[in-house]
This record gives sequence, C-alpha cells and structure tokens, in this order.
Amino acid sequence: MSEAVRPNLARSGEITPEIVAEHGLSEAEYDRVIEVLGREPNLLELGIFSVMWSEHCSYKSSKIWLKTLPTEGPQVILGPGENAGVIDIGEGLAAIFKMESHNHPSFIEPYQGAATGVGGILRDVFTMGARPIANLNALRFGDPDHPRTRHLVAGVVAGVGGYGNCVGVPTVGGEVNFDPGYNGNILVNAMTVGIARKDRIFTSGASGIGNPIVYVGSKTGRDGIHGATMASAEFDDRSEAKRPTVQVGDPFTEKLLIEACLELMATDAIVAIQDLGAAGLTCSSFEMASKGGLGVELDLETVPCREDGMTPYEMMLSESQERMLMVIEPAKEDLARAVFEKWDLEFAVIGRLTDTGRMVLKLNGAVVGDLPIDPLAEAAPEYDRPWTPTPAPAELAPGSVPAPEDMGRALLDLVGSPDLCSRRWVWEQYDHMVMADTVGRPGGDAALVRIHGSDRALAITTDCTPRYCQADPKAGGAQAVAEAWRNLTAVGAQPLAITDNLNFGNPERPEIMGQLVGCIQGIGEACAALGMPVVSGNVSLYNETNGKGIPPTPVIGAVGLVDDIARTTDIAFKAAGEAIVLIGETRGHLGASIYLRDALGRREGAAPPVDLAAEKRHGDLVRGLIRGGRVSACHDLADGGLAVALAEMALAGDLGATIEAPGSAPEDAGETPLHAWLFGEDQARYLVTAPGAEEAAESLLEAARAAGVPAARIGVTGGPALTLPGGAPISLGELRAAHEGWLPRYMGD
Amino acid sequence: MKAAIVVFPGSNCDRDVQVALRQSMRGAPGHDEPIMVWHKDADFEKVDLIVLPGGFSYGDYLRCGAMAAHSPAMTEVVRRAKAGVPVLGICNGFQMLTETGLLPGALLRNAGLKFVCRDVHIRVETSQSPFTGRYQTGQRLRVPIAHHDGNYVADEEELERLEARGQIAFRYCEPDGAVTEAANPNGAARNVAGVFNEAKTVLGLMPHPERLADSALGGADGRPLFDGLVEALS
Amino acid sequence: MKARVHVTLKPGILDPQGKAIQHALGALGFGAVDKVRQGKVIDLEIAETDPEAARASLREMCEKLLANTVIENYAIEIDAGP
Amino acid sequence: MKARVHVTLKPGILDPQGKAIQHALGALGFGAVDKVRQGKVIDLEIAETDPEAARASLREMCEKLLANTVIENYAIEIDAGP
Ligand SMILES: Nc1ncnc2c1ncn2[C@@H]1O[C@H](COP(=O)(O)OP(=O)(O)O)[C@@H](O)[C@H]1O
Ligand SMILES: [Mg+2]
Repeated sequence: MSEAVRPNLARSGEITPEIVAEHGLSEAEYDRVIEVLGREPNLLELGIFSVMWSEHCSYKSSKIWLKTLPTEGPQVILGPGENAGVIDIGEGLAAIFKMESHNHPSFIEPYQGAATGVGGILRDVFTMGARPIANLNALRFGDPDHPRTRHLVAGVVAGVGGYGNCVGVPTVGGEVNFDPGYNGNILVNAMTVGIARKDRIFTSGASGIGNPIVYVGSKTGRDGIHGATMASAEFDDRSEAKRPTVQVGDPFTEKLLIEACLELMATDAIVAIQDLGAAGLTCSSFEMASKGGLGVELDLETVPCREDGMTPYEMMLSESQERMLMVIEPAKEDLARAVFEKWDLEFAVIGRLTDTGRMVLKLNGAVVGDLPIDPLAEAAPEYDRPWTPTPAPAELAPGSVPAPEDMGRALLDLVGSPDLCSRRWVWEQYDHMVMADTVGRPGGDAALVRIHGSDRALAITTDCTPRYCQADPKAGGAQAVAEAWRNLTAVGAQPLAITDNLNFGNPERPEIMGQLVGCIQGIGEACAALGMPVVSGNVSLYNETNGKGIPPTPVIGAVGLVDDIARTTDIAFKAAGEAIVLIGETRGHLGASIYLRDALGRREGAAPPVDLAAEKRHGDLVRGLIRGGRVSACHDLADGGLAVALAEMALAGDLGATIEAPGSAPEDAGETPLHAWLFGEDQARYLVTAPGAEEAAESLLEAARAAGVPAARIGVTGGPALTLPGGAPISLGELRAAHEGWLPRYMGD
Repeated sequence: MKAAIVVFPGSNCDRDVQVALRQSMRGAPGHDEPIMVWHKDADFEKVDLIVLPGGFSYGDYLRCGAMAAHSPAMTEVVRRAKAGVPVLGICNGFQMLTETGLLPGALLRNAGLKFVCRDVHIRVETSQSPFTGRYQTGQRLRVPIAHHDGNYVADEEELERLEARGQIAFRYCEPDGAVTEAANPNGAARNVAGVFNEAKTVLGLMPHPERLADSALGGADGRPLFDGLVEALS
Repeated sequence: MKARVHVTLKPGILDPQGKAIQHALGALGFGAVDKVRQGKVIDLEIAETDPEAARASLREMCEKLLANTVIENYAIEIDAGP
Repeated sequence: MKARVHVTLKPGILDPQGKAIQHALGALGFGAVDKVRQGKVIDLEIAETDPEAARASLREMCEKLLANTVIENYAIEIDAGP
C-alpha cells in the first residue's frame, strides 16, 4: 500500500520528502499519516503529526516497556497518564509530583534552558490543582576539564535558581554529577512537588460539547518551534544552524499564573485544564479532546500573539512558556475572565468543544487544518525496538584492588572530588527556605518540607548512580530506586511513590535500547519489592552526540511521608561520646565504585548487588528506630561508602569521631581489606548514632539482632578530628576545606 | 493591634510573614488576624503596622522594588508612614522602601553577583526601637538571607548621618559579633543589613526574621522582632 | 517615534557587575581593559510626533520609574534605537 | 580609547523585563508607549590606539563574554561613551 501512495506525493507539490524528513518522520510514518488522514496533509497538519508522533510526545520507543512498571498501590490516586502523579498523604490531602528533562535546550542556552525546564514542571503540577511546595533538580555535566563545562554549570544553576527563586517555591534538593560521558549532552532534570486537597484535583479530560476553550497566561511568540521534535533527535554538528528560537522564561508571569489558576480552581468554573508544554497548543488541545472523547474547533485569529503575522503553523507549534488551556463552564466565563484580569494575564476564548472527534483549525472562518483525533492518537507509532543486553562485567574481588598509601589522604581526595564534594555552592543560589516550611534543608539525605500548618512533612529526594547503570542496567535501575528509598528512610519517612526521568542515548541502537530495557526492569522490580510505585515520569532519548550516547541515567525522584516532624533525624553527629553503629552487611564491594574510578582511574567490575529484601528489612528497622527516638543521627551509605558517610556526618555536626574496624585491629577487618571496608559501596547500609549512654547502643544492636539485620558498633563520636582505623586523625578543618573547597574553586569564586 | 501585609504581584513571603505575625499575636487580647492588602487597594483599613513582604514584586525587573513603589497601595503606605504608622520592609520590602525614599540609600546587585540563600549572623545595633525592643543592643542573631540585590549603598555623608543618628538597625557580623568583611554576604556598605528612618518608625532589612521564628525550622532568633512589635504597638 | 534611554550608575557608585566583567575579561586574556561599567538601555516607541514633547515625557518616565536618581543617571536619545 | 557596547535581545525573543516596564509605564499614565525592550550597555576603556584593532578586540569580547549570542545581538561604538 505504501508503495502505491508515495509516488503520488512526490508529484503533489507541497510536501516534499525533504519536508517530511525535516519533520522527523520516517517514510513509513509518513505513510501512516496519509492513511489516517485519507489524503496528504498540508504543512500545518504535517507539523501537528510530527510533534504528536515525536518521541517526546508519543513515547514510541519506550511505551511498551513503561507499561511493565508497577503503578498501583493503596496510596496512588492517579498514576501515569495525567500531567503529574497523585498520591494520598492523609488528612484529605494529596501530593502531586513529577520530574521532567530539559536537556537539549539547556545545552544550547543553559540559563534559559534550565529556567524554562523548572517553569514547565511547575505547570505540570499546579495544572492539577496543587500549590507547588518544593522543587528539586538532578544535573549531570561533562568532565570538569571540558571547555564548556564551567559555563554550563554556571548557567544551569543560575537558571534553576532564577526561575524557582522568583516564583517563590523552595528548591530543596537534587544531584550534581560530572562525567566525560555528558560532555556533549548535559542532563537537566527538574522535579516539582505540590499539595492539593484530595477532593479538588483537576485533570485534562474535556467534557461538555459546546463548552468554551480558554487560553490564559502569556502571549504566543515564535519560541521553540519544533522543540519537541528537537528533543527527539540526536545532535550533530549541524544542529547549531537548525536552532529554533530559544524559549525565554518569565518566572514573574508564572507566579501570577500559579496564583490566578489556584484562585479560579477554588471555584467550580474549570471543567478541564492542561498546561501548554512541548508542542504547545497542539499537544494540549489534542490531549484534552482525546481524553474526553470529543472534538475541538479553534479560531486561530483569537490566539493572543506576541508578534505580527504569525501563521497557524507557528501558533500551533509554538512552545512559548507560561500558558495554559482550560475548558470552562460557559456560565463562569466572566468570573474566570475577572480572575485573570486581576492578575494581568491574557484571557481569550479560542474555540469550543465539538462532538465531531476531529480537530478543526480555522483562521478567520476558513478551515486551515482538519485532523481526526482518536485515529491520530491510536495510529501513533509504537516500537518494539531491538535490544541487546549489556554484557555483565566480571566481578572485582576486593582484595585485587590496590589500597591507597594513606587512608586519610584517600578520604580527603574523595570528599574533595567533583562528584563527592559539597554542593553548597549550588544550593546557596537557590532559595530553599521560602514558604517557611523547609524543615530539612539541602545537604542531608532527603529534604523535609512541612505540610503547611501541620506537624507532618514530605520527604523528597532524587537519586541515580549512572556508573552502576552502565555496568549493569538492571542492577543500576534497582539501585537508583533503592537509594532513593533509603534516603527517605534515613530521615524517618515512610517512602510512598516515585517519579522517574529516563535519560538515555539513541534507542535505535540495540545496545542503548538494552540499557533502557534493563534499567526499566530493575526499577520495576525495586518499586514492587519496596512498595513504592511509579506515578509519573518522563523519557528523554537521543542524548547522544556524533554517535556517542550518555551513560544510562534513570533518575528517580521519590516522595515519602513523615507523621511527626519531631520524630525525624538528620545526618549531623549530635554529641560527643555516642556510639556509631553500622547497619547492614559490608563486603567491601569496589566494582564500579567511586574509589576505583577517582582514586585509581579504573572503570570496571560489576555494580554492587542489590538485595531488595535486605533493603526492605534494614530500612524498616532504621525507620522504626528513628521514629522511636532511638537514634540521634542517621545517614545512608552511597557513593564513597562508609568513610565518606562518616566524613559527611562529622562535618554536618562539626564533631569528630574515632572509628575502629570490627575485630578491632585494622589488619584484622575480617575478610575485607580495610580500604574496601572504608570505601566499598555495598548497598542497604546506614550509619546511626545512639544517643546517650551505653545501654542505648546495646539496645540498638539488640533491636537489629531481633530483626535479623547485621549491625556493628564501629566507633564513637567526639573530638575535633575523624580518626580512621590505623590512621592519623584528620582534622575537621582539613576535611571541611577539602569538602567545601572544590566547587567554589572550580567555579572561580 | 491590627497589622496589614501588602501583597504585590510577585510577592512570595507574604504568607510567611503573616504566619510569624499571627504567632506573636496569638493569645494576646484585642489582636486581629493580620490582613492582606492587594497592591491596587489604596483604601485599606486603619492599622497599627504595615509590612512590605519579601519576594520578587514585578519579577524584580528593571530594579528590585521599583515598580511596586508606584502602586496605589504604596502611595498610601508612604502617606501613613509619614504620619507615623510603623512600616516594616523585609528584603524586597526594604528595596521598595528605598525606592520610595522612605529610607535612604539603595540596594545594588550583590558584590558576588549571585543570589545568596543562607543563614547569616547580624548584630542588633540598637534596642531602642519598636522593632528591636525585645533584643539587647549588641545581641547577635542567626537569620537567613535570600536575595540577589542586597548590597546597600549610600554616599559617605549619608552613612555618617545614619551612624550619628543611630539609624543603622543591624549589621552583618561573625558569630561572635565582629563586623568583618568575611561576614558581609553581599558587599553592603559598612556591613549594613537593616536601616531605620530618622524617627525609627520605618525599618528595612535584607534578612528574613520570619523564616527563623519557629524552632521547627531550626531557629527562632527572628521571633522577638515580631513579639516586640506586638508588644510595642498594642 | 523611537527613543532610546541609557541608565547608568553615577560615577562614584561602585558597580559590581562592571567590576566582575572587567575581572572576567582579564581572565580571558583581554588585559588591556579598564573602567568597565554596566548600565541599562531601554528602547521604546512613543506615540508622539513632537520631539520636544517626547523628550519631556521621557524625562518624566526616567525620573519616576526608569532610573533611580539616588544612584543612577539617565540620558535620552530621540529617534534612535536599534 | 573609550568604547560602548550595546547588548540587546534578538528580535522575536521574549523580553519579560521590557514587557513589565511597558506595563508599569502604562499604569503610571504613560499610555502611549509601545515595544519596550531592555538591554545592557557596557562602557569601557581599552588600551588600544588603532580603532580597527580595538573593534576587533571588542568583537571578540562580545562573542566570548559580553553577549550571549544565542539570544542576544551586540553593537560596538568606538570612542563613544558617557
Ligand atoms: N542540584 C542540587 N540542588 C539542590 N540540592 C542539591 C543539588 N545537588 C545536590 N544537592 C543536595 O546535596 C546533598 C547531597 O547530595 P547527594 O550526594 O546526591 O546525596 P545522596 O548521596 O544522599 O543522594 C543532598 O541534600 C542534595 O539534595
Ligand atoms: Mg543519602
């Protein structure tokens, strides 16, 4: 059939194969366009198909795998499919959250790319009726020595802050990693968490034939046209020239939009609401109609435009920021208009719902586009792309990895390294306290944001260890979930659900597809085992430059609940003389570790095994201890292992410690060589301190024994230095200088 | 006592300061809930205290506080301030107060050019005001800052006048109270963190006392400012 | 009528942005640069045909809003702009 | 030699500041104002006597630091300034 159709096309004039290719559609996909329409599209229609069927909007490469993720649980109110996931947090409230990438735009223009990334994810959340209460950002940059890295770090951090600070939502956490694998493709993943009343959640499914479709927010310009298709294509040396107009964020307008939308949402005027994100007006109107099983008719001359002479194509594909689309009750139009006028925002009725099941676009009365809604959505390509599993690397025996000459020196190097140094330089540029509910500030395991007016709080974190995902995608995917779960647990929270942002290279390459599949499998298993379903997410593919993909980076954003902020803890050592207890089993796993990479310059070995049953058992014990007030500080163990966690706890509390390897003498640290004991990255581990007297420590160990959880006393807090087994004391001053020094020095402050 | 908080488009610490004020007013007889006044409303009820909250009024575009300074409510605030009604401007509110001329000087971009959000120490320069009555002169407070433009400038003569008349309310300092360059987070002249008008009925300050007025948030050094105001104005 | 307004910091006022630019230019190897000052330029169109009236109106805009005359100077150019 | 550099947003790029200024001028009663755009002006002195060499050097400064050429244009004036 397709063979019969294509020759016609070449002749028909307007749509040439080049135009089709520029729209990122394959020949086979273009054939389907014709099949769906029953004729050739015009340019406007082609543009609409192209964005609707782009990877970014259709998830064509990932959909069949995403379907395997666990998305249900008693806490889930709305899983994937809406603008953001919704979970029940009790007392009539819901937490609404999602994470989204803005990788490509941030590489091109770091400040605006990051800023508009924050703006976009905020809209996904307040569109559903939530007041945003926290932002997080997971960032990945290239080699610090790469010539563009510093500029990108400066721009992205300023952009995240510039937007979040102005809208008045605290930025409370995130991640920053450096790796040469991101030299040509940085990652900027932004997460927003909001809170809404459970009985007042807004969705995008339109209803009510004849109801007005209302456009609100900023005017439409020629911004980011084809941003969605760009986010779905690999970079090459020509992309500079093909650049669309960069989108500029206006956080001030966003703040007004938040307030205006929430004000209107307190009435019963809104039938459905949807933000304008990637693929702007096209995607949002399509989605609203499609979810409601209806049609739409838009009068494009009524769309508020920033510039003269904008074409229907430009209006439909523009990605101008700070805009929303609503279906409202006809009788409430004046009320709605008054709210938006109060906030000095655009308000325009641009069309109505119809019963035709079609999207009809008119300009001054003339039909300029006419597409069937459901067939277009149903015919969207969905690929089961070929994939090859990542070959499993050989296990690396701890004993085969050379020990450093001096443990203290090695620790100083690690805590002062790009990946493990303090992120203070970053978060001090973010207003992390506005709204006056930030109970747990950045710098710990999970941020704690109080639920306004109560003693309860949400714990929030983002995590991913790309080193592990690269070595073993499935273990890495599971580890990312486990670490997020651990970070929530380590502050005393009950983990509830996650959002994920799957960042990968070109899925048309089977080895990359294999990474995606493996990570999703690992995430799915871990979510199921830990009772933490996936309620929203985002996929960013084609993070690849000249055929080189990024390390697989499935970032997990997790949310947990604290019933009483008085029963939480943080990582800081509190008082001298407290016993330090290591919970979990230490075998000294050094494969794919930071020690191996940064101290020895080696990237090899298997990722640490993830025992989900042990994670659960250990975490449940720790959470119980925290809630029972039986520990004074808690930190989970991650990159850099035990030694790095100890250093962070000592620095946070400005209090040293003396550590003894189990079995006392250093040469006698069981089967595990001392450096593997200190720097190994075995999972499912925590450090806790027991407040007060001897009995407290004993009772902790007893509780662990009873729960079948390995636990050992490894030292005691106190003094102005951290003393590792067999080593000289490392003064906290020296440790702090190393830990706090790298980032400001690198950034030239 | 009655207090009004003026809300501008882009204000984002309006609720925070309302919570702090409410906490200090709670239980004291004759106290009303602090009211929120929309910037277009020049006709708001008679109050004993007006607060200009922090945030990014008008996005901080052009100059911080410049556009807010011209709103109808501000015209009224200036009128009442001149008639002696106490006005507290925090962060963006401080910027508005200098833009209207109720306070001398101006606030420029931070010397480090970056937005800075962290706890700092400030020294109370005088307890002789309705705002600082619950503090001791010389007392050190730990309070957060969160701003991009907190670099206080005024010419030498003006600064001398401020010193001479005791109009400097707070200075950035070390934890032990020493006023040093290292303790200055934004390059402010003479480490000035807050200033009074001559009558000490208007206070503008860059730090956010409302953000550490609740020990659940990690400190409460900001609370006596609100407690003291409630006491002084009741 | 098009107009352009320059708003610059008064001479004695320290200019953190100018200073930072000068420093950064130095670091980039442009050592021979001095006295860097950063200001604002505002371009606009004003529905006024008489240049004198336009100038008067712009002067008022500067005094009221565009400049903070405590720390800034302004300069008006009529019929200028991009 | 004195120089002045103007850095302005490219046409078509959203200018939130310009938009807000226009709005504020309107609220102040200057209704007849349109197309407000805000940019930066950088004044500096450059130790260079040859105008062409100065211009070349300034162009490089703009490309490397003063302007973000993804979204901004720049214009160089030699021997100009305040
Ligand atoms: N981009 C960022 N923005 C805000 N906070 C950040 C950012 N990156 C890291 N942080 C904070 O720094 C702390 C340490 O981060 P990280 O080492 O990734 O934590 P963990 O190992 O516990 O996951 C955390 O509190 C985290 O939220
Ligand atoms: Mg952690």
